Amino acid sequence: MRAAVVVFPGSNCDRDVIHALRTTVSADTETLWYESSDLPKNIDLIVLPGGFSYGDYLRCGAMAARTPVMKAVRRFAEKGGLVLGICNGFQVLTESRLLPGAILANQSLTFICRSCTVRVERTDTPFTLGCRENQVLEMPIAHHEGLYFLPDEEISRLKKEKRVVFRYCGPDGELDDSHNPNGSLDNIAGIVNERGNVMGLMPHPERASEKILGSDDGALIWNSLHIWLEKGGR
Amino acid sequence: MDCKIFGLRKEEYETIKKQLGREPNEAELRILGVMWSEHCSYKSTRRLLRQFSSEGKQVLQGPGENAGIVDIGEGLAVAFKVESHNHPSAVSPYQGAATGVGGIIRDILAMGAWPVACMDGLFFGDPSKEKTAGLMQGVISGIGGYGNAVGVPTVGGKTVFDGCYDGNPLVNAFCAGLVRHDGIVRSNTAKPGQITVLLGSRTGRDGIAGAAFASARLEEDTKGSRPQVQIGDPFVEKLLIECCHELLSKGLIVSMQDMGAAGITSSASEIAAKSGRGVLIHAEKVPLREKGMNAWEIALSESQERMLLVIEPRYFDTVAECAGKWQLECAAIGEVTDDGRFRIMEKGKTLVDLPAEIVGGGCPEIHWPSIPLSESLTKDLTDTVEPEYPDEWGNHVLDLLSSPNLKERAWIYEQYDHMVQINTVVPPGGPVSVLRVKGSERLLAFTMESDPWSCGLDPFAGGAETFMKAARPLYVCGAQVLGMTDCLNYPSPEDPGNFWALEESVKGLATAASEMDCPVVSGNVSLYNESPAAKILPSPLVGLVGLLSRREEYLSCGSWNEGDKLFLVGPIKGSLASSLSKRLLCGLSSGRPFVFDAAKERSFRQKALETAHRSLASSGRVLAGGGLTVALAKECVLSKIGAKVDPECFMEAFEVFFSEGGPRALYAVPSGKEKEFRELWDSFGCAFIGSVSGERLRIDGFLDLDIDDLSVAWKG
Amino acid sequence: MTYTAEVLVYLKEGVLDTQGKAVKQSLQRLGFQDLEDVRVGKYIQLRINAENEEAARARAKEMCVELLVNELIEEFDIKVVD
Amino acid sequence: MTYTAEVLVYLKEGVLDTQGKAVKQSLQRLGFQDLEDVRVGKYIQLRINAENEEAARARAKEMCVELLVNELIEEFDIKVVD
Ligand SMILES: Nc1ncnc2c1ncn2[C@@H]1O[C@H](COP(=O)(O)OP(=O)(O)O)[C@@H](O)[C@H]1O
Ligand SMILES: [Mg+2]
Repeated sequence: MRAAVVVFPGSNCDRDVIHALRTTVSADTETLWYESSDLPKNIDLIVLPGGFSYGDYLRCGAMAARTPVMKAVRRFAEKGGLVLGICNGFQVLTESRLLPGAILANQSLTFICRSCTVRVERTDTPFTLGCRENQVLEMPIAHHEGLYFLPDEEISRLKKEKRVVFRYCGPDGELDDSHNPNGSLDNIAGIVNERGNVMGLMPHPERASEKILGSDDGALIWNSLHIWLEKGGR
Repeated sequence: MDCKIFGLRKEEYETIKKQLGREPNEAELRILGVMWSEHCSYKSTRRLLRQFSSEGKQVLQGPGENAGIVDIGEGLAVAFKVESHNHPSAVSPYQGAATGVGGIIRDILAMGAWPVACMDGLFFGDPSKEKTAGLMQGVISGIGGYGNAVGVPTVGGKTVFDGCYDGNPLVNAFCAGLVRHDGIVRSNTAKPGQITVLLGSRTGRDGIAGAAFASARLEEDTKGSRPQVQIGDPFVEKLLIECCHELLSKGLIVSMQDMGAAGITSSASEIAAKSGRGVLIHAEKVPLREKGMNAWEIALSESQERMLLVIEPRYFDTVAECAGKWQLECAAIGEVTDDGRFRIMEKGKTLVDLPAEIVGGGCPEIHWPSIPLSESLTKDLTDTVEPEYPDEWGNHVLDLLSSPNLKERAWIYEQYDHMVQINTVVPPGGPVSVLRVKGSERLLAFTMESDPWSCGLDPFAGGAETFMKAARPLYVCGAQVLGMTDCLNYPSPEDPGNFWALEESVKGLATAASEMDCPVVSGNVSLYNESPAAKILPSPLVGLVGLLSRREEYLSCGSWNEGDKLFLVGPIKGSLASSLSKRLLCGLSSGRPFVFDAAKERSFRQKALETAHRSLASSGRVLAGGGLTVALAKECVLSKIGAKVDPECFMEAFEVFFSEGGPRALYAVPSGKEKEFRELWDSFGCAFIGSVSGERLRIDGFLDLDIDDLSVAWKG
Repeated sequence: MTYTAEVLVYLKEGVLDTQGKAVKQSLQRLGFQDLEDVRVGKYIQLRINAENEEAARARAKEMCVELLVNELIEEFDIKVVD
Repeated sequence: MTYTAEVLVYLKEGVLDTQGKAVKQSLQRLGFQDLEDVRVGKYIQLRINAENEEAARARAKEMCVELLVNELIEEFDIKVVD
């Protein structure tokens, strides 16, 4: 697998994602500077990492979404390339309209950093094909803005099209308010675009990719991508 | 000349005149007023700080630089330090705390290290007061707001509540960074011909005379204190870290300094003095944010997110290009000279011309009178007031667990990103926080502790116990203690009783640290923590860095298994004097705190390390606040299993179960390891107290509590 | 000439204003019982070089659409002064 | 009667506007070269039950001083409409 991890000013999980990609699936990984409008050749995956691009000023992800690299990312996605936005990366994806919706401040209005459990809602995406249906994964969250929002009509469409890939849940997969850390609509933790090649995810798989960090469930996502690409992207 | 308005004492002013051989001009006076303030000059405490030993073969850098550095093997080292940001946080909780974090991170950066972990020591007043609640929220979100954005995990800390901090909150920020031995940057390497470069944000009027502000009592009306408020920009700090490391990796930096208190003045004069050189600053070359700033304002501005670099002139363009890439301001503002002077010129006119070494080091020490607080103290120490023991132990334990000083801190550390950089192996929540070092088997362990109540009763014993409180959990988890940093938080040294407590507690700290072979490599002093309403207890805070050579050496806590045998090692009793239990029951501390016994502590260290390294226990926890019962309760809750404890062997049960201090720990030992464990500890004191089983914590004849109730009391 | 455009950005009706709600509760706890509702938004001041007021307004609007406002959740008003 | 008080909160002159600085750079990169300066503040809408406009304004001011504004670094303006 050849992966590129975008670095915006203020990104702070770029090195973590690179470490996870290299150690779990030996991906050939490089960084991609936010000002470049061209992509390296033969890239399979682009990751928009977590952090505080542009200090999270104005709206999270807003300024990063309007940088030159995002034009290239859009073209890449339109051609079917795999794009994963984690945390701030998810916010960048919604701000750049590669994914629907907006991400608002947590209901608690505080930053929340802790381990969470999420349920896999779909296993037919490149990001989850190594998971079992309804499998519960343990991955940490760390954000101040993580409440996924869409107007009513659109949320029902999103659900109908089965675009929700991860939901916050209890340890046994229960979906209820008490296991929704940030007030996200419908416990949404991760979604894909129509075509299924662009995913936004609030929890951090790179923080749960090694046993020594408490969980290696996040490695399932890197492994899924690896398998998908090995199979020729189908 | 009224030198007071510049913060100088009469005799200091005379010294300046003598050293200069002339009258200083206004700009010079303002600069010396700040540089000779308590905060920058340590004039009241320099003598005391000499008691700290920084000896140790692991020490690569002792006190005197921006941070101390200890060797962790494999060519790697850890730079660490703690700083106070007490006064700014009192006035502007969010910004004060945030800029405290920013400042300590830049200190670590200045050593050439990559910041990998922060901790925060917080001291608040009565939490039921509306004012405290607001302040607390501001401080905690400030620390999180900065640390989270800048991408350095906050992996632990200490939170203390006591009425004495009403109006005088304390905010101490700790940072540690990793650096290769050959990447360490020092400030004594500048040579004539090299230039000084200002990197980072533009300079504004913020924080002018902040250091002087930190060296005075807080006045009732802080509304007028606007100039002291600095606004932090973690976004720029993140860019600054990236940019400095890019420059370091290309070998472009000779020396660097962060701009903390007293801004350009302190950073430039420090490089000059340490290198035995001089420095010349051209005020008009400093990129400004505001119009009409005069030279001394520029020289003393504490605008955040700036670094001063010393580089070879031929590299300037490369440095500027890198700065541009990271969207940072970059300007050559002066040069290193060989005249030993600190000079500021503006458009060719010399405004300041002082010997570099008197700027930072010229202030004469002050020896404040010191008088033992004999009266009140002996009264307290000999006071034998026995608390009224509760009939219902169970409720007392629940009260302890839910009291502000013991209650779980998740509501704080979950507001901090404690995982970014993916090194956090043991997150905050337990007595030690543990980080891995990527590419190595080694693990770093951190603790932060303070015990103002013991220090208030018997400052020497309290100082020693403060150190031990931080050290023992490291021993129990299996970590060697590599080094210490400290923040000495006290009220005004001008009161002889206060000064005596300061002296004694520093002696206690220094004694314990050196007896336990722990070098003190960095630290900070914050005096004058008093307001018209109250003065703080002596509140020294200790941060320790420990090392484990392999994952297998680590012994966790909260990891009981069904059938484990429980042992209390060490003296059966600690002291109730300043215990939380006594404070809760009597509303005060009184009596004699635990007396430091070096031989005993060393023996404890050796046995605790062996217990961990030989995996003789499934769980170990030092007895801290709340004593044995609270340790049992926390272990039950975390292990999600109960225990049956039989205190038959104990006389004076209350003291045994609630006293604090001393080399005492609770271990859970699997039955297969019992024999070895006993053999190791028997000579030290090792009492079998019960076993792990069921879903309740039961102490026969005293209490019987459901784990869920314990959990709700502690965490709810 | 330099014009000042004052932009008010606020959440659309129907988008949960968590911050406004929290501020309202805090104020009511402080004794402001006469407070019925709070909405929290942004106030952005733009200093724009333009030929005339109309041109400045047009540019401010472009800035809103391109960056300052997320029209899925927010609305805005522009006022130009000089 | 219910009045609406519109409160604008902005940073004092001389206080670093971290957010405004980042937004300005971003807009300029997007091609808005005619932009000279950006300041970002808060816009707070208060719906207050009061006898008259003056009373509403007075209450809004109290709320600003007690909670909404940090007078060390911020200033505010109140406009009351109904
Ligand atoms: N201000 C704080 N910031 C981050 N973590 C904190 C803070 N205060 C306490 N903690 C964490 O909470 C836990 C409890 O600390 P403490 O009260 O010292 O109890 P103990 O060390 O006995 O477990 C520790 O893990 C500590 O690191
Ligand atoms: Mg502790």
